[in-house]
Amino acid sequence: MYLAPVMSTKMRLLLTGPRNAAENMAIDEAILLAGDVPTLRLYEWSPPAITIGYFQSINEEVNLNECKKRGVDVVRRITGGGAVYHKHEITYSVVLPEKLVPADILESYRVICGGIIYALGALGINASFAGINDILVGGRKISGSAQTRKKGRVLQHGTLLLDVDVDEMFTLLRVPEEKMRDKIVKDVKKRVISIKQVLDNYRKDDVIDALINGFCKALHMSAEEQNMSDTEAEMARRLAVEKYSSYEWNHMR
Amino acid sequence: MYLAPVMSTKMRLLLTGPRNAAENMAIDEAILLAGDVPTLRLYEWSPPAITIGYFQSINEEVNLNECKKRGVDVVRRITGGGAVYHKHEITYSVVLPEKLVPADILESYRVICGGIIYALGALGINASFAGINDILVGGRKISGSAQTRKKGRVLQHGTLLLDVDVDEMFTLLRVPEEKMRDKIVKDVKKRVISIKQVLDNYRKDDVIDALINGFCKALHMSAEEQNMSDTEAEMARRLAVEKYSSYEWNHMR
Amino acid sequence: MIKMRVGNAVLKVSGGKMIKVRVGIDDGKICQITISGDFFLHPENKIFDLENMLMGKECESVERCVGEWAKDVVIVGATAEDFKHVILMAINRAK
Amino acid sequence: MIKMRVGNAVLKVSGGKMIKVRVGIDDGKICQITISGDFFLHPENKIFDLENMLMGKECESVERCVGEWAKDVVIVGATAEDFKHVILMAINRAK
Repeated sequence: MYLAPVMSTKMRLLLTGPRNAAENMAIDEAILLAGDVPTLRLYEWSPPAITIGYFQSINEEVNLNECKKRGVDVVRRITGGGAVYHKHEITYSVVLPEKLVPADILESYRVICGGIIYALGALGINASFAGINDILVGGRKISGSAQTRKKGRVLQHGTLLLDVDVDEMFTLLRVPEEKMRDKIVKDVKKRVISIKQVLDNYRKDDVIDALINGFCKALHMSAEEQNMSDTEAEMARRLAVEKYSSYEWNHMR
Repeated sequence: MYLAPVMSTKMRLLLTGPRNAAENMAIDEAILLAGDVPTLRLYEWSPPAITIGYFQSINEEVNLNECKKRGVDVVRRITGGGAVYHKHEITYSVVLPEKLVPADILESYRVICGGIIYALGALGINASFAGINDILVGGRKISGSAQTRKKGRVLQHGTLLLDVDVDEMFTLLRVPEEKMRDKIVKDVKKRVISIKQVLDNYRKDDVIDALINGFCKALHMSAEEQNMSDTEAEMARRLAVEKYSSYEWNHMR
Repeated sequence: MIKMRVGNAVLKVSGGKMIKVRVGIDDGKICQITISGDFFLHPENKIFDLENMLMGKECESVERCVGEWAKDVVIVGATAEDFKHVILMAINRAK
Repeated sequence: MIKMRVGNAVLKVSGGKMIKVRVGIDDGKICQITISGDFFLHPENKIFDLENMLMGKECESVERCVGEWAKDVVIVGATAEDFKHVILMAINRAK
């Protein structure tokens, strides 16, 4: 039974467009730490970037020389999970007071990821939730997410693939065992999918609109476009330079 | 031949007293990055603290459980070098434009460490410079220093031991090989010395005065007591919380 | 020459997440440990607490340490048992 | 099971400074490396550059990599030769 959402709570919508990796991760942290209103942010990456999970070793996951050669940014996230190559995708982040989401982390992934499933549905794509935080289309992954909780707030960010080039991705990512590289690449190709492979034609703006509506539906909120506050913008600027551009953070493990 | 220094350049004197480890390291970084006048800072540690060098692994150098139990702070420095237990000591830092010190790092250690040798001389202690950055009394180390250069400025900080308890120090520090612990502790006892072991009686204030005069003499400057600027104080406050109190910085290696 | 032995293990847990452990052993005790991987742990910086707790411990204490640590954290995509298992694997290889 | 081998070496250089190296080797190439110690290096964060340069390299390239890296840094309390030596020691133990 479908229950129409009660659009009682207002959520702030931030459309921050394409930015570099340090700026993108700095904005997510700033809206988590300094933002005191429910927020949905949609963004992209320019130049393309790899993010690694909080617990990963940058050098074991990423071929930094190749990234440098190709102008690909590399940055550590404040969230766990794996390495992600961000190129043709829409990235989202949702910041909410913890009391507005289930206390159980798996449950809260399911609720927030609902926004993407609704969005894909509106685009005519039948998607399902799987595992901890994956969204599958025809059994193949089209979206992954990661969550952290700080100061009584939840940040969940994740991707929705518009297009994917697994070969290119693996020129930038290392594999746990070089002799297995070909097999790993082949496996990953079978296990991921993008909107481009499902829809003959799509407009990026339609995907963005679908995501906004999808998250509103999933979170039972209405969205209103705004800008970051001065405090957030200043904190983001500082974090981009001092934290997310530093060897010390990015090479921490 | 002794040449009287030309007291032409003014240097700012900061007497910041005893502080915790994060605050102390934050102030040193803030005066390096934001301070634009030659500065001599003298300070102490409360609670006692261990600092480790930039390149050291905190867990390999320090018994963190024991430090926690005994209320000893542990923090990573921005300077290289080894682990230091700061308890009964006067700590100094000197920040100077690079053009005021020799470009050669070893030479510049020698010039700045001259301040401590002059200070010890004024207290009636015959000391000599040795190795890269040690000061010896009777062949035993009484002072060590470490230097970094950023933004066209030099920061050198270091210690002058008022008293030393090697046994206590090695309840907090790890050794490279446990089976060698007794031998290592015994060796270190023979190789360090403090003012207390040399002078029957000394007043801490006299040591501080001697250091101020000693650095003035070594650097050919006059000193005038001031406070940190608001910018420095704000930066130090932020660095103490966000950098020097963070697992990510302190556990970087 | 310092006689520490090092060991290394990678565990792929069900669901596909990896936990990677490097340890050093000196005189039967853990003297180095780094845990990395693509799991989720809340709060994230508790990973440092686990490493700190294990330092200086005898290899026999790993199960107890991880068990105690796990009470204060939420692990997602792996279990405390997985952490115990891969740490012990790494220790065994260091011997 | 992943077949990486790990190795470890600690060099005490004349003057008393230590350089510690941990490496992982996969398929004859460096796939993990951490260099720590109580030496001085200016600028400090160039240590990450050395680690990055060595990743994915064959063990035979260590001397050349370190030599090239050393042109842009000032090492105090150790030499580029010391770095080469201890990295090669760690690699040999990983074999």
